[in-house]
Amino acid sequence: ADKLTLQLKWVTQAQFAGYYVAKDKGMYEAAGLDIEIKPGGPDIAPPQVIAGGGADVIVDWMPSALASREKGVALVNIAQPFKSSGMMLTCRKETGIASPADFKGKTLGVWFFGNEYPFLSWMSQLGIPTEGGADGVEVLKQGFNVDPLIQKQADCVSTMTYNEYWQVIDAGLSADDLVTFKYEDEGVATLEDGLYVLESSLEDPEMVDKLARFVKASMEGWKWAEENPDEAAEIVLENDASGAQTEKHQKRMMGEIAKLTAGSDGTLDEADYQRTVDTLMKGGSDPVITKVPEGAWTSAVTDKMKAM
Amino acid sequence: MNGPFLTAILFWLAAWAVNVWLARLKPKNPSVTRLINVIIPVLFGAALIALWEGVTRGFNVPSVLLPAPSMIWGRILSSAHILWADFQQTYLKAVIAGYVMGCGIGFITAILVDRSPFLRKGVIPVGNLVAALPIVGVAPIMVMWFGFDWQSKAAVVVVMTFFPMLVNTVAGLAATGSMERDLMRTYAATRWQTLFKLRLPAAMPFIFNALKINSTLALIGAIVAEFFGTPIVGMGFRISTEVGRMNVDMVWATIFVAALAGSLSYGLIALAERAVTFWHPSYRRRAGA
Amino acid sequence: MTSPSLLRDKILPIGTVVLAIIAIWYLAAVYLNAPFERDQAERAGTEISFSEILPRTMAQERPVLPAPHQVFTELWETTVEKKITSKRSLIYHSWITLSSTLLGFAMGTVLGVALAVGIVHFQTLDRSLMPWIITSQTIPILAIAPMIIVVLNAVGISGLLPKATISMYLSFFPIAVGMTKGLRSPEVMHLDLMRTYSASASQTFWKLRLPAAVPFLVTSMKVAISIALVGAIVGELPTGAVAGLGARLLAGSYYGQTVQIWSALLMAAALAGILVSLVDIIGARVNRRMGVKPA
Amino acid sequence: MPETVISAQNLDLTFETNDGPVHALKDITLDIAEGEFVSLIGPSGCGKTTLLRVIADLEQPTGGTVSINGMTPEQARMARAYGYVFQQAALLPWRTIEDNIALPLEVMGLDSAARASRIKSNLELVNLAGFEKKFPWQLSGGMQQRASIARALAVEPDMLLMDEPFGALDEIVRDHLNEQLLKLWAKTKKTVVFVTHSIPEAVFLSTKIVVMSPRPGRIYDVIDCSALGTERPLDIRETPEFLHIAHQVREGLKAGHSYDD
Amino acid sequence: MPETVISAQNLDLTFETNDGPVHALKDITLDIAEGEFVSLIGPSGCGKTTLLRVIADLEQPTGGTVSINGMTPEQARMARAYGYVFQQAALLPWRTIEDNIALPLEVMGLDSAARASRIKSNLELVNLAGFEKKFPWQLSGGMQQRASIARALAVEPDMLLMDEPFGALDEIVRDHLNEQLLKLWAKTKKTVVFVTHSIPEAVFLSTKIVVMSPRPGRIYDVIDCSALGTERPLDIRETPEFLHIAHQVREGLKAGHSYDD
Ligand SMILES: Nc1ncnc2c1ncn2[C@@H]1O[C@H](COP(=O)(O)OP(=O)(O)OP(=O)(O)O)[C@@H](O)[C@H]1O
Ligand SMILES: Nc1ncnc2c1ncn2[C@@H]1O[C@H](COP(=O)(O)OP(=O)(O)OP(=O)(O)O)[C@@H](O)[C@H]1O
Ligand SMILES: Cc1ncc(C[n+]2csc(CCO)c2C)c(N)n1
Ligand SMILES: [Mg+2]
Ligand SMILES: [Mg+2]
Repeated sequence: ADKLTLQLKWVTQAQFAGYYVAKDKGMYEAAGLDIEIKPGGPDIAPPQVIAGGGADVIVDWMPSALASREKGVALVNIAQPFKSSGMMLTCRKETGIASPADFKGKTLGVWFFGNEYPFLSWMSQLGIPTEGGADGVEVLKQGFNVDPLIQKQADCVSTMTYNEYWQVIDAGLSADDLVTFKYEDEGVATLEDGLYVLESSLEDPEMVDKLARFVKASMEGWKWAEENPDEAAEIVLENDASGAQTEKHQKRMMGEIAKLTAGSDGTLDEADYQRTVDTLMKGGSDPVITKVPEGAWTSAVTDKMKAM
Repeated sequence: MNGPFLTAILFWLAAWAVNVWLARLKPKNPSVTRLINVIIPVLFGAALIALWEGVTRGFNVPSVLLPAPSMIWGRILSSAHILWADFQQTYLKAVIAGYVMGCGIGFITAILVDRSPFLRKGVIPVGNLVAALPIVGVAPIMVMWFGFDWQSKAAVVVVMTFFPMLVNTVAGLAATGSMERDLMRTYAATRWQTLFKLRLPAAMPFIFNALKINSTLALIGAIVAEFFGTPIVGMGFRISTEVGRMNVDMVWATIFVAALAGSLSYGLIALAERAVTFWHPSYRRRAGA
Repeated sequence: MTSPSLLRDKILPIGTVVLAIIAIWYLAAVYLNAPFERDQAERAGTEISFSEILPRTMAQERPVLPAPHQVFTELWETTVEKKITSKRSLIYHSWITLSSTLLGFAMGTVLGVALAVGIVHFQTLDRSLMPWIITSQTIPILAIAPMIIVVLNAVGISGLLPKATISMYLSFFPIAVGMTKGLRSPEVMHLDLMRTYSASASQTFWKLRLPAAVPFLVTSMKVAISIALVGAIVGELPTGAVAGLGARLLAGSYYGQTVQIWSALLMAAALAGILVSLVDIIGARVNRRMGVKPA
Repeated sequence: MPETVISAQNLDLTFETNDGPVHALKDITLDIAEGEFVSLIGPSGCGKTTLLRVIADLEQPTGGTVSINGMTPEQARMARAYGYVFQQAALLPWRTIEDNIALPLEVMGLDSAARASRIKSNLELVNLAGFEKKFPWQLSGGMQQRASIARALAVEPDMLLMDEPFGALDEIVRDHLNEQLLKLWAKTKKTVVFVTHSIPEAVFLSTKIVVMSPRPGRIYDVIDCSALGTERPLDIRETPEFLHIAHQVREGLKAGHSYDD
Repeated sequence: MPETVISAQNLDLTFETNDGPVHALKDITLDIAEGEFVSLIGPSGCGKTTLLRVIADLEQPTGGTVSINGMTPEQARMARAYGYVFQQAALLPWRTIEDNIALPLEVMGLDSAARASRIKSNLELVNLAGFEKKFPWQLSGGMQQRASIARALAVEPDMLLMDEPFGALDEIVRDHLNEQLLKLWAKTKKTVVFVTHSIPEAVFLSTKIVVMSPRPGRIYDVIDCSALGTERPLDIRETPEFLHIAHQVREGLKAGHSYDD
């Protein structure tokens, strides 16, 4: 079997169910592949791992991937299992925030480590400075969880529809106590979990073939997971070496993830790509990417996949 | 073969040879000795940096993995204001406050505990536990308790530096010779008098050990703690953010600042140590030795 | 002269301190968890009395500070009631962390002692290396840990060793500093004595410097082993945080599971306690063998 | 009749060591009256230091009792009843010579002017003027010993316990200090317990010489020297009375010794 | 004519201290022939120890030269030409008495059987048999000093440098060890340099006595004792020759002293 290493963006959870399912249900095996899945973590920058030769394929968000590309890591999107964005800003209602215009003077929790680009783009489109002050917003680097909101240290925190939002709910706040702003709804959505490889690997037709089989099998995994969310969550739990994930949470997460992967056969929609690039370029004085990326995505792999 | 790399290796070998030669010199003039003492580590460092530059250039190491020193230096110059703000946040606030409190609490605990064998037997083992509370677990809790700003980082530093000070002070207080202790007994000296006039001075080499270890530990602690939530300034914040942004040169620029600050504070403590424990045999080398 | 007694020298004092801590812990738990209950009540529009708050603060699902019994229950469930091969067993995770701690500590001790020996014996090393050893410690390891892991991975080293390397990186320093001091601590008179024998450097080392350094070494090792544990846990984050106490802490933190965080924390602390005590016991043995006059 | 200040009754002391007990003192009964100058003499290792340490409450006897001015040794120690000169100099390495002498004075709470004058006079007494600012390791062995004597004298105690204070000194300095000590004793009526190896020194200084014999340390003989009077110029050492007592002491020492030659 | 083994020419040594230089040795010129027994005597702090240390390559003179058997002190030290007894016992606290004596033998690479026999015979010589397994702090001051003498003798060097080795010993033991040392010296024709404060001891043991005077330490007088012959029973100390030499030494000492009484 052909070996490939996949570096995930984050710890083992239903966000990556498709890959675990494909591995567990023998889809990779059937495609003649031997896939090693490396979980990520708070300190793992997938572009760095791939640049160092630690992985063949990585899961990353497009803003981070494009930014890395500008920094000299020639990442190319070969497939896009996530059709829509799950990112949002969740605020306590009692802070009086009802629309993005109310952000001024508030404290917002944001993820960094390459995940801050969508937020920064959004703020610069709104024309709100992020350096604090009465007219700006106070930004906190939020840790791994939603505690800042619960402890009232922040007025809003970043959440994913499939994960952190439910942690807020589990913490005892009800949906009525909260106001959410989905990036998708605000028109600033950027593409999330895509599959990226280094440009150089695309020069080798054999590698492209391998990747095509990989994407095909992965998408089969995703579709299976969409149809069997509970079983998929079980598979994720089995693969979680930390033993810390709970069944309830993963099943719920799988349900939400299925909404994001719905409608994707792995191919990247050029319009989505364009919207992401535009959003990122609109970053005002300090845009995430400074020039229109060239060759940052390819349909070679998905084309080959469909030809199989 | 590999030009830059070979040049670097040659430079490194030459520098090493010069260093060996310099170290053998025994100049009569003390100021020459002092000069040599500065030159040697500098030369060693220069050699190291040359090797680094040679390797990164010679083997085309991607800059997202390891940028060349020249590139890092460029970044230091162009981002000095950011580095300064980060330094203020992390070092001047969190590290110093945490270090002073952590060492202070460790020291005072050692003194208090020293008064009662019962407490000593009880507190020391429990102190061990506190020491090993992993920063990964403590940092988020501290953020929860003390907020996002530097106070929570200082708290993490307190937890990290407390134990080395406790252990070393306790060991140092036990290091007094029995004859000297008898001497104080013959004076019917009070506990405090014996402590201040005999046992603490005798414990100083150990206490300075802890101060030295803690000076670097505190910096690491504060930086790591910033991975778990901070306002958007600080050395740890910079490092984690810029790694994610693939600005590895900025990461190394921050590391450079950390190393500089750490080395300077270590050097200061070492100077103080020399001044306070001048009597210790380790400083009482004979000229010929 | 009284003979040592387990009850008087260990159980009673430690027990007293632990009880005191638990008492403070309960008070803190009530204090820190109460605001959330009041908040809940306020949102629900009801009044809540202190006697109602009290029991609730000790049974929250995501307390700011879990009550001791919550943590101990969790500890019990994840150690005794789980098979040790289970991924939900804290013993399993402790073992993973312990193995890289021990390996890292061993490597760190060897490296630290080796450096100290070099520094004490070779002037070139003393003057050129020491400043850079110090510098190395001021490099925030967590920052470059991912790069270390990536590089080690690239040359085919994975598994225990990368984590142990990080643990070594942190733990060699106290050993190097303490050992350097210790190796330099022999009385001038004793060094002179060895000189009159024209003892070789290695003889002076084994017969004088090393024994004189033992109190420093033992103290440093106590500090180093607890730092090694911290290092191993820190090292688990960039290695993918798949298993081990660090992974538990991270996952606990990620999901806001304070009870899980605290039980992993306590487990780590217990582990450290055991390790430090081991070093202590060995140190006391050595001391007795070396005929140190009891205080 | 002067009062008894030190009274030891049936003292016994056994050290426990890694390879069995060492019986250091056996059945020591000794009374020392106020203003007496008592020398302890005996073979090396016979228990002189140990006896002195028991009196000073630095060692607990395993049997028997000691009382000092009717107090326990501990009470006497707490009342700072004595000054002690150790067999080794026991100077603190981080203090200069003057600061070492200041140490007990600081403990007693003397103000700095009082300290300075006592330091000065006692340093002069032991002929160390000019070495105030030196550290102990910069002094020769004999100078260190003199510094430690100055330190004990500076306390101006009623009772002096001295463990071979003049062992490392040359004859001239020793004679000088012997005279000074005698003068001080005559003037202040201190009670002195003095360990020495020198028979002439013991005879010259003492009102009473206690000869000990070793393992286990017992009192072999107590020799009265009051016959020599209280005025003792150095040349008293050539008088027949002196030589007679010295001979007596020597015989006692020999008898207690394990060498037969 | 025996060869010169130790030759010091115009030795000068100044210590730098925190409050100015201390001139410890000044213009010392001294030759010691093979098989000689030379005693250094002089007031406390006059530089005896320093001179011995210079010979032993433990201190570097700031002026002048020393040669030992035609070698530099360093070469002599490296060749293990001498055994040294320090003024303090300098026993390693973590080694038992026998292991302390074994230390130089281990360094020299002797096998354990050879070590055991030397330890045994030398412990017996200093009358410490039975204390093999004790640690230094379990010994009295005099016993520690004897252990350190046994350690130096166990090396069986051609040259012995001894710094007040018998200072803490009682007269009987001291006499005994004096005799033993003299016997050893006569038998093995060692060269001995011996620091002492006791005039009779110096006269009894030496072929030559060097009287030093203090600050800066100079040689005041060199007194030849060969008149006493090589056979010296203890009672030689009552002979007029002996008393005459002793008187000469005492006068020299007094002259060099700063006390006038
Ligand atoms: N702390 C101790 N532990 C065990 N044995 C000890 C201890 N202190 C002294 N001894 C033993 O007690 C005996 C008496 O010792 P002490 O020091 O009183 O002798 P001393 O008469 O002062 O001899 P010296 O004239 O040599 O100083 C010795 O045999 C010694 O070995
Ligand atoms: N390391 C040192 N630093 C500074 N001064 C020193 C040092 N060692 C000795 N001295 C000084 O040198 C002088 C000679 O000291 P030395 O030890 O040789 O005397 P000594 O003749 O052996 O005296 P003693 O009979 O008291 O042992 C003394 O005045 C002493 O203060
Ligand atoms: C330090 C830190 N950095 C980034 C993220 C964000 N993040 C990485 S993967 C992912 C998907 C959803 O779980 C999210 C939100 C975080 N949580 N903590
Ligand atoms: Mg004694
Ligand atoms: Mg001397």
